[in-house]
Parts: sequence; C-alpha cells; structure tokens
Amino acid sequence: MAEGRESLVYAEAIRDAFRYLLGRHPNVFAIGQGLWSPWYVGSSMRDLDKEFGAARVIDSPVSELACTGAAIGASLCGYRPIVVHPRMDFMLLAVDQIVNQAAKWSHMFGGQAHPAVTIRAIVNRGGEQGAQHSQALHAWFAHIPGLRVVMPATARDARDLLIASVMCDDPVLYIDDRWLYETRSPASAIVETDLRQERPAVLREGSDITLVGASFSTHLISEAATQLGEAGIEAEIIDLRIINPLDAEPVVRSVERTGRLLAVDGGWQTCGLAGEVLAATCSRLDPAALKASPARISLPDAPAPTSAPLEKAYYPTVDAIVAKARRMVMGGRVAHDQA
Amino acid sequence: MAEGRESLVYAEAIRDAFRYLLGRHPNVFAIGQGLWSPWYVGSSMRDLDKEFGAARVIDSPVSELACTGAAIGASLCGYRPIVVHPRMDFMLLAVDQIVNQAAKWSHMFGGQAHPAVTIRAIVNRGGEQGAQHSQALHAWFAHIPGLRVVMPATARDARDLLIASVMCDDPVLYIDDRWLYETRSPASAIVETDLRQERPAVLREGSDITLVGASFSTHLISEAATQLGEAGIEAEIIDLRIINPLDAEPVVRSVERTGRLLAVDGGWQTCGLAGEVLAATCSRLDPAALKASPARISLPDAPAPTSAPLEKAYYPTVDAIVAKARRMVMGGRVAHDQA
Amino acid sequence: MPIAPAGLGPLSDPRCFTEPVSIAGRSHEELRADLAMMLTIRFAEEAIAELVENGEARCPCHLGIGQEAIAVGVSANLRPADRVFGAHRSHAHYLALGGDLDAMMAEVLGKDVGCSRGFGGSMHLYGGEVGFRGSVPIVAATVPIAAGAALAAKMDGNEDVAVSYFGDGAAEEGGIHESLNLAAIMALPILFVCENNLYSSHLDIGQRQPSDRIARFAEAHCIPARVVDGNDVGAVREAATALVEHARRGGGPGFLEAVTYRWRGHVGPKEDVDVGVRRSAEDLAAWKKRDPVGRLRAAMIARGDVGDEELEALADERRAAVQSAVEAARRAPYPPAAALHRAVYADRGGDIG
Amino acid sequence: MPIAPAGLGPLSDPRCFTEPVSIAGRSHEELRADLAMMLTIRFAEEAIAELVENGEARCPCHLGIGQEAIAVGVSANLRPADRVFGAHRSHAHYLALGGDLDAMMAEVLGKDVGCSRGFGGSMHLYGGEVGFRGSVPIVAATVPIAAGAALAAKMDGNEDVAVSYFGDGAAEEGGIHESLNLAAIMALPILFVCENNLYSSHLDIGQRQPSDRIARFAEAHCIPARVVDGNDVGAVREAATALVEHARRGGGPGFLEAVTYRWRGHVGPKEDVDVGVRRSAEDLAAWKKRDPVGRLRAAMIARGDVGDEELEALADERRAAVQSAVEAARRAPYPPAAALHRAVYADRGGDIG
Ligand SMILES: Cc1ncc(C[n+]2csc(CCOP(=O)(O)OP(=O)(O)O)c2C)c(N)n1
Ligand SMILES: Cc1ncc(C[n+]2csc(CCOP(=O)(O)OP(=O)(O)O)c2C)c(N)n1
Ligand SMILES: [Mg+2]
Ligand SMILES: [Mg+2]
Repeated sequence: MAEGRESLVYAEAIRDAFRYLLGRHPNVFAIGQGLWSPWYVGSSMRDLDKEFGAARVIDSPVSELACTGAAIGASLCGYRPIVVHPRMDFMLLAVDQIVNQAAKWSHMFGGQAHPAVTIRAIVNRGGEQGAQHSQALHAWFAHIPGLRVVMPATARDARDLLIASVMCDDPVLYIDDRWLYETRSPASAIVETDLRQERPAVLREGSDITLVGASFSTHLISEAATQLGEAGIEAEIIDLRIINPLDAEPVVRSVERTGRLLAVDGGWQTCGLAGEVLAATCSRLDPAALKASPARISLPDAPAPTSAPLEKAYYPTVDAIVAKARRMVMGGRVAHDQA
Repeated sequence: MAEGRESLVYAEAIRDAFRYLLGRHPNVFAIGQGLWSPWYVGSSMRDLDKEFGAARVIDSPVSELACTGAAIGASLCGYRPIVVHPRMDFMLLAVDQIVNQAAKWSHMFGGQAHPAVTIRAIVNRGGEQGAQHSQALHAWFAHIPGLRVVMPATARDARDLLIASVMCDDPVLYIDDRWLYETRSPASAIVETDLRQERPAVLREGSDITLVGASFSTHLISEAATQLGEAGIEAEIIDLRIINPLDAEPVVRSVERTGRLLAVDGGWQTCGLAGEVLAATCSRLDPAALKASPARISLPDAPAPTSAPLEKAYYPTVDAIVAKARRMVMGGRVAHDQA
Repeated sequence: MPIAPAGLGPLSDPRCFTEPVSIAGRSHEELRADLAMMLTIRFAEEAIAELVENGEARCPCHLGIGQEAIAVGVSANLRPADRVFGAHRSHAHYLALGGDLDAMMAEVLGKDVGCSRGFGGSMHLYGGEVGFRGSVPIVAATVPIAAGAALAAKMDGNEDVAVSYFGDGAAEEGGIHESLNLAAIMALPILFVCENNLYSSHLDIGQRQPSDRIARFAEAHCIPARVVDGNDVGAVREAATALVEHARRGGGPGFLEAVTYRWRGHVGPKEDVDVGVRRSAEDLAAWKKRDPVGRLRAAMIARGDVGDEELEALADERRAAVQSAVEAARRAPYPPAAALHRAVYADRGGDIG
Repeated sequence: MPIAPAGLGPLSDPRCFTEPVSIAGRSHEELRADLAMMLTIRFAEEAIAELVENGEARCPCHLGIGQEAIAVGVSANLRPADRVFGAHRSHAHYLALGGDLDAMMAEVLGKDVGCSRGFGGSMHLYGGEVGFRGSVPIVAATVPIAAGAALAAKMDGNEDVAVSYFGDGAAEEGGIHESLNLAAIMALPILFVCENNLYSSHLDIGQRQPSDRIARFAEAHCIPARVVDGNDVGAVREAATALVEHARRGGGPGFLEAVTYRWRGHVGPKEDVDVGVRRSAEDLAAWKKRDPVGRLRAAMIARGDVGDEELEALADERRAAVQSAVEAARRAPYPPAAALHRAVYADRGGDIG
C-alpha cells in the first residue's frame, strides 16, 4: 500500500483503499462506468480490474439508475459494493435509487435490512466542461436523513474514510474531487475507523476567525489561513469531513472563541452547505459571541460556464477568502454580505 | 372562474388558473400522470380534459423522465406546458431533466433558448403513506440556479402564481401541498403578475419575533401568531412565496426590528429552507440586532413514518412553534437549539 | 370490447380462458396447497378491504384480488435463500412465499409487531426469513435492486435466484429497461415477473403503450420469455419453474408475463368501474368468470379430488386464520414515538445526537 | 474479429461494405453537395483535433470523423422549422443542417461570438436558425426533449418533424425507452437516429448489450425501423427520407439505425487503439476502408461525374473555409466575466440582485 512512499497522493490513496478493501473483503466489489478504462476516473482505480478481476471490478453499460439499484440490491444480500459515478452530474439519473430507496430502506422496514452500499461520486470541474459536467451537489444529499455523506479533503481521509464508508452498514455517499487528486498527506498506515465516530477536524488553531470548509474548500481555506497569518490574522481551520449527519459542535465551540465565522463551499449558495454551517452555528450560539456577521463564500448563482476566463471568475478563490476574512476581522460588527 | 363564490378554495383556485391559462392561451397544455383521473390530483384539475380536450390535458404513461423532458422540448418550440407530478417523490426520476437540462438550458446556449416550462410538483403527505410518498424536497430545487421555485401558501397565490409561473419565460417549479387544498382566501379577481417581481409577503406585523414560512408552514406560523398574540407576544409573519431566487431582504428588515427569527419548514433541516433563511438573514444583519439565537423548526432527521401516532410526532405543529417562540421571547439571548 | 386486441390476443380477452384450469398430472396435495394459499391471499385482501372501509386501516392498500394465481405459481419453486422483491400491490407476493399472516395484518394497521415494525404499512412489506426482501411503492424501483440481489446470488455461487415482480405500468419506467439489459449482459439469475393486469391506475394499457404484450421488451433484450394466463396457477407454476431452473443452472435471466386483471380499483376496496377511464362493468364481470380460484376449484371437483364439504372446511379454516390475524393486529400497540429515530441508520449507538 | 457478430451481421463487419457506394439515379449536384458537406465536417473536425493537440481548444471535443455520412444523409430532407437535437458528438449534426462554421469554431474556442455565445464549447452547440435546437453531453438527455419538440410540431400542425440523434451507448439509458413509448403512443412526428458506432467510450457494444442491433428496441415499441450502412450517405438519405416523410404525413415516429465507426478515440484527437478495451488497430484500419467520404468520391469518379482536379479544388475550398473559421475564432474575444449572469434566466431585468 503506502510502503516506500514518502507521502500519500490523494488519487493513489483512493486506489490504496480499493486495494485494501478488495484484497481483504471478498464481499466488496466495485461497479460503474469506466472501471476498465485508464482515463475515466483518473488514476484512482488504475488496473484494479487486472488485479482483482473483471468480475469484482465491473465496468457497466451507461445505466446509472440500474447500476446504482443493482449495487443497493447486492448490499442487501451480504455484499459491500461501491458504485462509482465518474461525475456527480450523471448520478442525478440515479437519485431515486439513492434517496427514495437506499436512504430509506432501513427505516421503511423497521431496521430489518441495511443497504451497506457506498456510492462514490466524483466532482470533476473545470477544463471548460460546462454546466452539465461540473456540479458539486453534496448539499442535496446532506439534506437526506439515512444517507451518510463523506467529503474527504486530505489524501489520508480519502483513503481511510473510503474504507470506513464501505465498512459502515449504512448507505454512504463518498464524494471526491479531481482537483484534489495530486494533493498529498504525509505517509501513514491505513487505519480502519468507525465512520459513525468520525468528527470534523481542526486543522489549524486560531483566535481571530473560524474558516470552515470540506473537500477542496478545505484547501482553499488552509491556503487563505497561511496568507492571513502572514498579515497577522490567526484563522482557525475546520474541515467538516462528513456533512451528513453534520456535527456542527466543533464549529460552535470555535466561533465562541473567535467570534467570526466564514464558511466556504464549492457548491451553490441557496440551501447549500455553507449556509447550513451558518445556520447550525448561529442557532446554537449566543449572538453576543459574534464579533461580525457570519459570512459564506459559495458559487455564484449561475450554472458553470465553459470558457477559461469565465471559469476563473466562477470558482471561489483564496484571494476572495482572504479579502472577506480581512474585512470581517478589520471591519467590526458590520454585515458584509449586504447586497 | 371565481364568480359567485364567497371565497376562493386552494384546490379550486389551482383549477381556476388552469382554466384561465388553457382558455386564453392556445400554447398552454398540461401533461402528467392522473390528468384524466378524478382522484389523482385531488379536485385541482377536475374535468379539465373534458373542457379542453384530451389533446391539451394529457394523461401519460408512468414515465416521469420522458414526460418532463417532453414538456421541456415543447417549451423550446413555442409552447408553455405544465408537467404535473402528482407526488414530488416520483419527480426524483426526472431530476436530470429538471436540473441538468431545463435549469441550465438558457445558460448553456448563451441565452438563445428558454424552456418556458412549468413543473408542478404536489406534496402529498400524511395518510400513513410513508417514506416514499411524503417528501417535501423544495430545498433541493431552491439550490439550483436557473430554476424558479414557487410555493404558494394562499388560495389566491395558488392561482395567481400558477398563472405567473406559466407566463414566465423561465423554467419554474411550482409546488402545491394537498394539506392546503381546503384552505380559503377571500374571493378575488385573477391578477396576471410578473413572477420576477413577486416578493415575500408580510402577512402580519409584529414587534417581538419574526416567523418565516412558505406554503403549508405559513399556515402553521399564522396560527401560532394568533396564539402568541393572545399571550401578548406580537409575531411578524413572513410568507416567502418564492424560494428561488430567494429574496431575504424583507426578513432582514423585519429581524432588524424584532431581533428574533424563527423559520419553520416542512422539509428536512440540514441544507434546508429554514436554515437558508437563518443564514441569509444572519449574514446580512448586524449580530447586535439579535435578541436571541435565531432558530428553526423543520422535520426530524428521519424519513416519514407510516402509522398515525408516529406521523403525529413527525410533522411540525403549531404547539411546537408557539412553545419555541415563547422561549425565544422570554428567555433572552440564550441559544435554544443546544443539543 | 377487449382492450388492445393486438399483441396478447386471446390472453387479454376475458371471454377466453374461463374454463376450469388443466390439472393433469398434478397431485392432490399440491393442488390443495395452491388452493389454500390462494384462499388465504383472497380472504386476507378481502379483510383488508373491510379494514379500509371501516377506517381501521388508513395506509393506502392496493388489492390484488383476482391475481392470486401468479404469486402462488411463481413461489412454488422458490426457497428462503432466493430473494424476492415486490411493489405496491404485494400482499400476495409476501404471503405466497410463506410470509407471516399475523405480521402482515399488524403492518397494515401500523403496529409495532408488523412485518415492517409498523414503519411500512401495506406498501412496504418485509419477510426476510422467507426470502421476501421488500416491497416499496415507487413504481419499478425494486427491479434494479432485484437485479443486484441476483448479482449477489451469482457471486455466492449457491444457485439462488432473485425474483422481481412488477406490473405493466412499471414497464413504462426506463429503469426496467436498464435492468433487463444489465441482467442480460451479466447473465444474472433473475426471474422478471410482469403481472400484466392491463391497467396502471385508471388507464388501460391501450392508452399507454402501442401493444399490450410486455414480453416484447424481454425479447428485445434477448431474455427468454414466457407469456401465460396469469389466472391459471398451473400454467404460471410450470413456466416459472422452467425459467427459475434455467436461471439456477447459470442460464441467465428469464421473463414471465402473466396476464391477469384486478377485481378492485387501483387503490382501496372499490371496484373503480365508475372512475377508471375505460374500465367497464362488463369487462370486470367477464374477468370474474376467469377467476383463478374458481377455475382451480372447479377443476379439482371435476376430477373428483375433493368435495364441496372439504373445500368449505378449507375455506373456513383460511377465513379463521385471517380473522385471528386481524384481531391480533387490532390488539397490538403502535410503535412508540421514540421509534421514529430507531432505524434511520443501522445502529445509532455511537452516533451524533 | 468483428464485434458481436449476431444481430447486425455484415453491417457491423468492417470487411463488408467497402466498395464505392451506389449513386444510381442521384444527380451530380446532389452528390457534389453531399461530398462538399462531408468534407467540411471532416476538415472541421480535423482542425479541432489540431486545436486540441496544440492546447488552443480546452473543452472536451468528441470527434465523429468517419461518421460524416449520417448527419449529411439525415439532413437532406430537413428544413429550418424542423427541430434537431444532438449530444456530445454533434459537430456533424450542426454543420450538416447548415450551421454556421465560423460560429462553431468560435464556440469550440469559448468565444463570445460562438454559436452558444461561448457558454457551451464543443459539447453544447446551438443553431436555432437552421433548426439545430441544441446538443448537450448528458447521454440520452435530448431524446425526450426531442419527443416534446415533436409534440409541439404535431400541435402546430405544419408537418414539421423532430430529429433525435443518439448513440448505441445512449440506448442503455432508460429515458430512451420511455421516449420511444411516448412517441409511439402519441404518434409523434420524430425520427430517432441511432448512430451505432459500436462503442460507448472504451467499451464495445458486445461488452454492454446482448445484441449489437439497436433497432430491436424500436421494434419492441412498435416503431418502424430501418437499419443501414451508416457510411453510405445515399443509403442513409433514402431511409431517412422515407421515415421523415412518413412522420410528416402523420404516420408517427420512425427509427433509423446507421451503423458506423469513429476513427478517433472517445474524446480528443487520439485513436484510442491503445486504451479502448477491445479496440484494435486492425479493426480501425478495416473501418477506414469503409470510409464514407472515400466511397462516395470513388463512385463519382467511377461514374465519370468529376475528375480528380475538380475534387481537389472542392477540398481546397472546404479546407480554406475551415481555416478561415479557425483564424476568425482565434481573433475573437472571450465573453466578459459579467456575462456569467447574463443568461441564467430569460431576462434578469426585473429580478432580484
Ligand atoms: C415512480 C412512480 N410513479 C408513479 C406512481 C403512482 N403509481 C402507483 S401504482 C401505479 C400503477 C402501476 O401500474 P402497474 O405497474 O401496472 O401495477 P398495478 O397497479 O397494475 O399492480 C402508479 C402509476 C408511483 N407510485 N411511482
Ligand atoms: C448520463 C451520462 N452518463 C455517462 C456519460 C459519459 N459518457 C459521455 S459520452 C459516453 C458514450 C456514449 O456512447 P454513445 O451513446 O454510443 O455515443 P458515442 O460516444 O459513441 O458517439 C459516455 C458514457 C455522460 N456524459 N452522461
Ligand atoms: Mg398493471
Ligand atoms: Mg457509440
């Protein structure tokens, strides 16, 4: 697995998790489009079909709904399948299976059966792919009770939380972002954890402002924190890691100290993840603790464009985070999001 | 239409809107499951097929995706179709068409074509129907730029906003709730309005707390306001009416005066509508204006149960709203949502 | 006037197949068991109809009275390790497998001892111990799930099969076609059972599809199909057995289309002849002559297997079992409100508040 | 080894149909126009391949080199009031209808004067003035949309038709089957065109479906189908014309399966023989002999319609047009950042900030 490597690369870490799971657990299999292709899912599943056989690493017809349903069905019969959607956008054809079936199955039958299925959705943005090939709809799924939603930011989490997702008896939506595939964590041994016990991580401590993110946004806020630190502003960084069920307590505790909250998210704003962080925090916090209006940075209210200059204007940047955080720390208790 | 009636009943008001649209606009038609059935969509479309012909009021096969796509296609060719989903739960099979296609069509082609389609989704809860026949997923759609989302609370809005939705050049998701079908507004003449100009409505003024809702929740908060008024607490009632694009300004203005915000919603909590109201408000408000932590009441984090006693425990009640509002007004600046 | 004469031909014409069914070569014991199960199902559904009428059952109940032979015939060669999935009209599927009658009645009344612990009602039945892996009311939803259960069976290598029940209306959902292709290309051990009752809610199949023969889709996907009179338990049993055995032996999926008719409306106890768009009292009366129960009984009497008296005793016994299930269900408690959170996740033990 | 010999038979065998195409009875002008259009398409896609290779085009580009005859044959009898929808591989669909070449090249480079105003790139093309109502890359998404456009045409009563282009892979999406049923039951004036290039991304059809003949689905839905050599522009034109005329006259939907092969990889300029799971250099070489352009040119020369010189002049002219489009596209500006919000809604005039 990670032996001999100095550091763990995100895409490789996912592959390590698959190798660990497929190697140890005969009841794990993967199904989805592109699993026999060298380019579909980046290098994150390279040659797994050759190592574990095409009967356990199954490339599929262009049938998102049936493949997802089939994974759910197999998970009800002793298997722990991972169904792979190379783009979250395509997975919309399967939301009935995910939301109406998998997420509700245990509850509808009074807890007698549990679809231990992992649904891997890949966010694959940029590259002028446009509106139908760029979406990050994690907020949708965080809205659904019965479905756990995991968004690893680090290579280590990409690996260990994938393993934890597959070992969990509940349906789990595991979302990875191709913009993270080259990022690195220090080398580490695999740790099998209980997904239900995993909590948000405080990646950096700071007293001036709390920055909250998940997945790629965690990298943006971490970079922003470094820049803010150079300017004398100490930002606390919280990586949510799991967005359903969402544990907002660490954010509340942090904002109680910093008095300022800025949530950053790569999805849209309305009913999105950043807004949920604000709502969950504000509703648990004495407003007197707030030194500034809580704020969020999300995508603009538009579908993804194609041309490169517009893509640049579209996605949240470290600069925008730094600028907003500075205004919040410098500006006192003024509401900054005012239209 | 409304002639000779003392008051306007919600289900009949929807039917009035259909009659108005079908009668005046030859390019309006309706398609969906149950449109030739007397029971499928309550009385809200009764006998329209007989009045306007089965070629314009089209009952369909059990094909949510294709029927939605077909309505979108017709809307690109000069028609203003209304596609009816008798239950929002079934519409999940069509989200690709709604979210990937209709909502993005104008943007993807640089504004050269506009799907002037109205998608009518009916929330049909209670009656021990259970997890797959009870959902209110409006928050999902409010998350999607390019899609307008309308949730009428009153019979008058049910009628006039349906007409405005169909006359709007954008794709509109119009959501009505069968729990409202017997509710009444004073009789009124039809008013054709520009959906883009419609704003949240302040249904009651009050100085102690701002209660925000939409659709059925508006009735809950209105009833709660009456009860609170009897107890000497003056609640301001805001009915959102349109949840995407969401105009939070009236809420902000109100909370600036009342200092207290309680949002009530019939959907789930995480990344839900009530949370969005909190986030949008708090991010625009000086926190010093808040006299209590803002709060929300949504569904519990569970799929809908079936048996009647559990249904009773599941859905938000006027009592719960009154109790929460009282605690907020009486309790000072304490955070009440604490776990 | 028969509906959509092209396609199924006489199979969808209620004037045909009204004679006693053929029972040549079948043992008395087997026939008696089939009859007993069909009676159980019919009485159970008649009892549910009453519970709905008197307001005791409040959940939506879709009755399959008139369709009993299909589930009974299909279940004949199934075993608990097989995995069977149903839909909104699944009382028969559950019972024919041997599902507990008391637990089903309790479920219909929303009780804690229900087969889905009071969280499903009539539209969500579960009987894991007999291989009934669940029914849900989103049309066609369990079809790909059953395909996945078949994939699991294939991986297990124990010659188990999956069974997916669905209706003619469900064939209009794209997911079914995806599932047929998946089953074909992966050679999954699954029996697709289309109960073609010629109706989806208020619309007859002629208003929804260009042919009334659903097996054309199986053929398009290169899946062997059999089309039978769904009101002839022997015909269903024989065709299902052949397809199931083929699947067990690794031959891949099979498709059984069983043509039938429901005597009651789409949902609830009424007959719907008033509200179904083209559902006529005449058609219904004709179909009642093609009664799966009556035709088997008549054949057994004609062969001299049984007399009226024995049959009456059997019916009384089945009625009594149903009655006792109803009474036990009435007495049972509802789940406590705290149960709302009980099964959202597999084990909330270590979980967030 | 040909892929999945059952089903299509010789039509999917690249060793067959390599002779010059039949042009008997077709006028020189018509043939010359077909050839000119096929050349335009091919040169345009070759130019895009270069733009991708040198990094100027950054959006995903799916090339249909080798498939040109289909769009050209299908478009022959279409008019601007018809409504045509494509998918991810739609340069040919757009151009064959008469779509503006300059605007398409500008779109591929993301420019403001692009046919989708720089908001689509190669995968989202729009040419409303010629009846091209849009292509998008969600597989099969435009099929029901095209059915709705056909419904609109039927309601208009002007004998316009809709055309829906999709691939063999798209036939695995359930939505297509729903759309076929809807078109059949509503007798919609639509031509379904399946460009069966035997591949979906890296998988050949034998790895995804039990038969390589997609028209079996049309037949299952009672829709008249024609299956032709997609690399024979005359055969495509003749079949498409018959089905389109049938639809115009109120005869309902038609289905055309045109068997073909793409010379390049799934996306981008490479040939993919290395990465396609079973895509071999031999197959590709064989298919290149079944070249739709070369076979038409050879037939025209054989009949004495044209000489090499005239053909060279035609090719040069088409190449120059493509070159000039590329250059204009290079010079054109990108949309301004403010354009991000321009077209989210039809008119943001009175809208919320
Ligand atoms: C996805 C979805 N669409 C629509 C419905 C509403 N509905 C419930 S049952 C039914 C009819 C299905 O007909 P069929 O499959 O023939 O089964 P039958 O009722 O005849 O047993 C419909 C349309 C639903 N439950 N789910
Ligand atoms: C819903 C969806 N699933 C998967 C994809 C990825 N994808 C893009 S093109 C393609 C192949 C489609 O094959 P086919 O329909 O035969 O068209 P071809 O590429 O051969 O022209 C796939 C799977 C997608 N774009 N949309
Ligand atoms: Mg039916
Ligand atoms: Mg193809």
